[in-house]
Amino acid sequence: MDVMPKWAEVVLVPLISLLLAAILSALVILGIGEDPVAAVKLMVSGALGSTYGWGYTLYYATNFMFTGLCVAIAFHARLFNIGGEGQAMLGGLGVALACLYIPWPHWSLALIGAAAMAAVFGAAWAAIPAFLQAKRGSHIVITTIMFNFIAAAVLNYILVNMLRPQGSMDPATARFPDATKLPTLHDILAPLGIEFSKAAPANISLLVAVAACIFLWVLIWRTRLGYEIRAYGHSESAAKYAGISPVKITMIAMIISGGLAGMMAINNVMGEAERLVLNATEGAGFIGIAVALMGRSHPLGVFLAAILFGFLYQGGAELALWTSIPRELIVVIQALVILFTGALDNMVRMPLEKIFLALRAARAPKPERKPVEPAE
Amino acid sequence: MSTATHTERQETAAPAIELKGISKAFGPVQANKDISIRVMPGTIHGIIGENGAGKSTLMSILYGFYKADKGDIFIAGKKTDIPDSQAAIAAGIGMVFQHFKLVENFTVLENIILGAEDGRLLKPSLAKARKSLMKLADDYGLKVDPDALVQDIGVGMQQRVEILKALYRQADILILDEPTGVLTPAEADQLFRILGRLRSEGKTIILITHKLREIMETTDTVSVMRRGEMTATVKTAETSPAELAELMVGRKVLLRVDKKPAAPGPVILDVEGLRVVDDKGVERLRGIDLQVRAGEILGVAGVAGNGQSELLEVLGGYQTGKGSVRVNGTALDLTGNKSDGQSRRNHGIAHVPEDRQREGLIMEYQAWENTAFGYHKDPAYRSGMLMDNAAIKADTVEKMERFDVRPPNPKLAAKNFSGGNQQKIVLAREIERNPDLLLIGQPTRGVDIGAIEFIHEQIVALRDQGKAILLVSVELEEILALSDRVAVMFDGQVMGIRDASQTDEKELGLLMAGITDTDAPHSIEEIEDNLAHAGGDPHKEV
Amino acid sequence: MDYITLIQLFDSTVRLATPLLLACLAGLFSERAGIFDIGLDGKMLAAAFFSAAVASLTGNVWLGLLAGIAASMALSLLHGLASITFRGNQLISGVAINFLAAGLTVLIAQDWFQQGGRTPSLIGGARFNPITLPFADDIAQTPIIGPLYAELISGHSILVYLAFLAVPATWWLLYRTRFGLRLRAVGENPAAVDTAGVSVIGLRYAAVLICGVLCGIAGAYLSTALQAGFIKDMSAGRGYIALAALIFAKWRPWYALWATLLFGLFGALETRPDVIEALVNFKVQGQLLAALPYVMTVIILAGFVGKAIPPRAGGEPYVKER
Amino acid sequence: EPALIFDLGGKFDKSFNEAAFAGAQRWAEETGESFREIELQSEAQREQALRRFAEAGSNPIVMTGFAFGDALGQVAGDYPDTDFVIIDMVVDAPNVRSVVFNEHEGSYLVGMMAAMASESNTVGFIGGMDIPLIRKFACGYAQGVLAVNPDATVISNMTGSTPAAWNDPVKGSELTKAQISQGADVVYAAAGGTGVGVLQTAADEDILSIGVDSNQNHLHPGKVLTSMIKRVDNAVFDAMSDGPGMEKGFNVMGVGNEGVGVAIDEHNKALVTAEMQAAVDEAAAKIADGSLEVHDYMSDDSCPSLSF
Ligand SMILES: Nc1ncnc2c1ncn2[C@@H]1O[C@H](COP(=O)(O)OP(=O)(O)OP(=O)(O)O)[C@@H](O)[C@H]1O
Ligand SMILES: Nc1ncnc2c1ncn2[C@@H]1O[C@H](COP(=O)(O)OP(=O)(O)OP(=O)(O)O)[C@@H](O)[C@H]1O
Ligand SMILES: [Mg+2]
Ligand SMILES: [Mg+2]
Repeated sequence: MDVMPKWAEVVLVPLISLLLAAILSALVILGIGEDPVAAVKLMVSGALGSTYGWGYTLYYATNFMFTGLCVAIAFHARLFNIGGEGQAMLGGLGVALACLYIPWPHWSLALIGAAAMAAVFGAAWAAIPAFLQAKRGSHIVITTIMFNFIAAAVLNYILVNMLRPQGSMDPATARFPDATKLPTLHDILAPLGIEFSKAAPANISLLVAVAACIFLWVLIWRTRLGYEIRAYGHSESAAKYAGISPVKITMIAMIISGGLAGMMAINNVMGEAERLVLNATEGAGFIGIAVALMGRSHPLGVFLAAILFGFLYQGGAELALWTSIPRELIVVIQALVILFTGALDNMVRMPLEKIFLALRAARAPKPERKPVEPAE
Repeated sequence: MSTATHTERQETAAPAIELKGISKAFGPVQANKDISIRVMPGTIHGIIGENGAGKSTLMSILYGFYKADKGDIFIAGKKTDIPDSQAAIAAGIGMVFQHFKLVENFTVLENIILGAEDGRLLKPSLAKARKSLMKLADDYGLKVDPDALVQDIGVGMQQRVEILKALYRQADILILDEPTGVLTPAEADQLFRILGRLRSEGKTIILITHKLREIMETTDTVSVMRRGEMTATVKTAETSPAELAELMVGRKVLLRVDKKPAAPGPVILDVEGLRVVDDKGVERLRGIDLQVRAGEILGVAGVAGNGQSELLEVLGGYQTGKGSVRVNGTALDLTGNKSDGQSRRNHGIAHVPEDRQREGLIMEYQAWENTAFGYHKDPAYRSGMLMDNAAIKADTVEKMERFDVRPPNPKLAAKNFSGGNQQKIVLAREIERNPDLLLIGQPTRGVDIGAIEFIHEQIVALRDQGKAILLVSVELEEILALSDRVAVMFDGQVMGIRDASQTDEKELGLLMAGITDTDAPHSIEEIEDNLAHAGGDPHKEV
Repeated sequence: MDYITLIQLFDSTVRLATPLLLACLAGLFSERAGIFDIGLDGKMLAAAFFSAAVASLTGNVWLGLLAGIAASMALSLLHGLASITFRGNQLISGVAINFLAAGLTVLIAQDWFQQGGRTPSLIGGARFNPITLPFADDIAQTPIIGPLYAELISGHSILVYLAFLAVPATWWLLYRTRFGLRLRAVGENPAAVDTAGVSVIGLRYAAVLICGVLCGIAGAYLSTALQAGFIKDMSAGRGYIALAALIFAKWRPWYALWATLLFGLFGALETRPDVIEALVNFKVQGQLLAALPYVMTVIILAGFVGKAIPPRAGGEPYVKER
Repeated sequence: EPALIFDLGGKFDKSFNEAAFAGAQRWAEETGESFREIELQSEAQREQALRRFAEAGSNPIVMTGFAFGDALGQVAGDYPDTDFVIIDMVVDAPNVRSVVFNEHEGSYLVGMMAAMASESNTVGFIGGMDIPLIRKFACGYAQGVLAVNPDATVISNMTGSTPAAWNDPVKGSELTKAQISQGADVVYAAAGGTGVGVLQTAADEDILSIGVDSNQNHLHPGKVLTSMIKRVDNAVFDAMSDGPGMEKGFNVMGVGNEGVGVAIDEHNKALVTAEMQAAVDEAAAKIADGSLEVHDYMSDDSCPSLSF
């Protein structure tokens, strides 16, 4: 039985939480002697005020959608996959191999091929911890942390010793061939007569990410597999009763999870950098945890949280460009947003619930209503 | 506890407890509405009411677990503020909750002293508690092993620990919330002997139960609650079960199962030499042979932990076993990859598990999602690659109506239904599948009498349609009321199979203790000893 | 590998294990009380900064230590506020704390010292210096036990001894005192504690604050004992490794010691490719070497450590009324 | 108004970003003018920052780090009227000035000093991450050591393979101690913030250390043998001073034109013997006139004196 109407829960609570985060951020900005109003203006106009800003915001959001979905699907099976970072790194390797060694005739085929490779590599990297958890009882949180470090070492080795073009200073692969160049939002929207900034890196991967959100929503809420994954996540004992195999669900959920993390690489590696560089993931795997938690593991929530983080990244970049505010301030703002919307949400919800209860009582003067059917 | 204190109290004759105008709401749910009640010292006061009537809430308020929105509490005539359990304990109140509040991986002794330690160091506290425990054990016959881990002892023992906890804190007022829901008849009898003992010492006891027989046999007065309100308080001697049932449910209730003699058909389930070894390597089933025919109910009786759960699990497909199990003549896979719940369902087996909250339902799932649970691969629930949620919801609405699930809202999460209605959701799901064989464990545990009546009717109706039913229950009364034949399990084996009409509680009770020569006389000690040495893992059945 | 090398290796193990051990015990207190804490890293980082900053400003490392502990406890309180009082998601709160510490330390450092997010180098009394235990110099030449005592046991900063003493102290507190009994109970079944008349909230706050104290010491150890000042992100993910060690240790104090020593040993081995090469008889490639501690952890976890069962009420806020 | 873009390490990386910042500040102080700057947070911002500054009219735009090579290659053509200066990388475009440093030459010189200062004939090298640039440092260093003492041992370690490797002074300390226990008595750190730990521990343990990029001799006077200075500050200062319309092309900053070299000042004067000074001067002269060629790891991805 809900105390609050759904709109209050879905809109009001996050909004007030964001507001609180903003107020505290403003205080921090004041604290380091800058003007918070100007800073917010700059962030908003820089991130959302132009197609250019949107192009960057959406580019970052695309990364976070993939990693957020990665964490979310695992959460549904009650698995805490901290390994999105490593899985995304391996996904990058998959994309690089696909783009460098297969002569693609057209970007669309390249996208499909590279996405498949990325997913396979990411999934493989998640499958090992999944297997160890399912069969050996190794705690997935530790193994995925360890696999992040191992992935970094593997990638470092491969980039420095194998894929780096001879004589190149950069521990990165060669540039991918032109045939693998993905259309940017500018290219996609131009035929529709929409002017979109040419410079921004947001590309067709955004659509793939949105498709992944929808795919995941369908998977989780509309398919038997999703039903089984959620059931397992809620209650392992009940899942066993229903004939749902814990090993199977653990493996499948983690493989999908790793595959999604891996697919992030089509955005940052194939779409933006067009080559694989060291540390291409830049912590997006960890941001994915925050995104999934804030989005309550719901694909729509992940989508919105990813956009919010994309906004913070791009807004923060604009701040860094035009003011002398240090980049660490952005980290602090992110922390406050995560804290207020994700962990201190009850601080907002509890008083709101009281208000709504009081309103309800006022509206129904006779509280003689039959109690709603009780729980045990 | 000096005798002077309670004689004094009896002389003053103030109620041991008086509640005045207690109200409590959980969000929009009004769990208690303006409740007043008096309980006299040295009496046992029963409280009955349907699931969700607010009994546990009221007692939790008295114990300081919840805070009342309104109302006053008087202890021994004095207005007492009980903001938390500490205050309740200080006021001499002890409570045994419906769901035990024990730390499973602590020892009995540690659980007893938790919160009632003397001083900052454990050692002296433990030594002192050990001594008092011995004394309490002697005084009341409450024997427990102080060094056993709570997770390793049976529910009966766990309950003893809870009672000892209260006595150790020198409680004068003891609240027991559905104490017998998980006890065997023998254990229940013992509990009531102890309660009688405590009453004779002047302690006041409040007993919540769904079992009218217990009310009639043990209480002095009884109060009835309905939908958050106290509807009546009567002297037990001046009432009858039928009257109480009516007060509770608001209509006449049939207290006996009304069934025709069975007309057994061919053998549906044929179990031969079934063995199960658990994860720890303990043999839980040691060669079970039994048969269930179409159109009959085979009741499986036994003290919790003697293999009944494993029997259901292996038949239900989520425990591996050795031996032979045939359903309609086809052998079931007991170990391989066809040994799972899905395959069992394909064989026409339906299963109402013993623990609806841990197994039968996903508590966070809505009713309609739970209706598909285990049958989510049914083609009827499918449209293309997706699940046909509309079809499932429609089906749920129908089932909810047929089984009188309240409220009939398919979008309400399972956890928001009362226990009885949760059980109805499971039953509806399994029975409506029209199975050849229905496995059913503890069908009425924690369910109020209105719902029990309904559930029993459904089970008998299914039998009358010619289905085979394997019923596992720790309630001998239920076993005897429903079954056509009764198999008694002890220590992983079937001690004997009796015709329900030819046996009684006494004979079954002895079989349950592993004693087959049921005609010879046996001492309580012998029975207890036997039970104690059975290789059961009673905890599993909690 | 000769004896002296072994001693050196273990010496390095002890140094590397110390911050992990402190953080691991910190996590142990918190998680044993039912509050998951992935914010160990952030607390360590904040403590590393504030201890170095205050030590540098006052010249007194003890004041620095106190400041570090205070900073870490402040973050603990924040975690408590979110996850105990407001029953928020403990994982999110931990993530937020890590971000907050990473950002704020540099911001404040820059504001106070203008040295690019660093504190000035600590000298003299602003640093914890190694302690030479009695007779260490006298018996250093004695074979076997001489080097053992003089090199391995003697010559660490006081915080190292404190960390190692914290193990039996934690064990004693947890298993031999009333507080410990209640703390363990509240992580397993808070309702049992509540109905026994003990405040769940009070216990959990106490646990979280102890966690803060220990993380504070861990952070101070990094910046004022191992190093002579703070630089940004200097915790370098050690909080996460401590968390892994905690699970590895199955939430038990003595196991925590062995687990962190093992991680320390892996770390020490990584700095000694020569030793590894002598053992395996071929040259170990650099990145493989870097991955070694993690690979070893996975192997040990999969091969030798059974299922780790966390405190049953862990991660869930205690809610009486829905 | 010129602009300066720092690499991901951030402007206070105790390394070349910091040196670049120092150069820009010196320019600002001397001219009284100001410059724009940004510390990147992500790879995607490279191109973004370049374009934004170019569009905002910043000129010249200076960037530090080889990682900008790719982005600048994309961007330079779009802003023909803007001058770009890239440090540590060569980008072939008409409006780009590429400044590269012969770190191997400077490292060679400090390697010579290390070998001469060492009494144990064992010296160490501690790098941040195992990337080609760091191998270039290590390789030059090892050549210098072996040139003075062919029997010397060079121990080389890398800190790690995640970005944390550049900011882990604790690990730096531990590596230093490990090298000391293997006999090293001079260590050379090319590891950003990790190097802080290396120099600190060397000072604590009473051995010598060698700083990198900027002059770090003052950090532990009398304990830092020298620093391999890489005059990124000069490169930035020059670029800003030259301003728009500067000379483009390929600038190699080596020992010959004082782009790299050893730092000798009051803090380490006592450590540098006349013999050392003479040897270094001689080698520097030979490198400058081409008679001594220090092998550059980048030329063939291999090192004759050290294996990785
Ligand atoms: N943010 C969220 N986090 C977790 N679960 C959610 C969230 N939003 C919705 N759900 C759950 O998702 C399931 C289905 O979601 P959906 O969006 O389909 O809602 P619905 O109103 O039930 O739609 P329909 O009636 O068409 O099935 C429900 O169990 C709902 O409780
Ligand atoms: N902690 C709680 N939060 C919210 N609602 C609650 C809580 N506890 C009980 N309720 C609601 O209060 C009402 C009364 O519940 P209570 O547990 O007191 O009933 P009961 O009479 O003990 O039922 P049963 O016979 O099933 O034990 C029910 O509607 C229940 O759903
Ligand atoms: Mg109940
Ligand atoms: Mg109840």
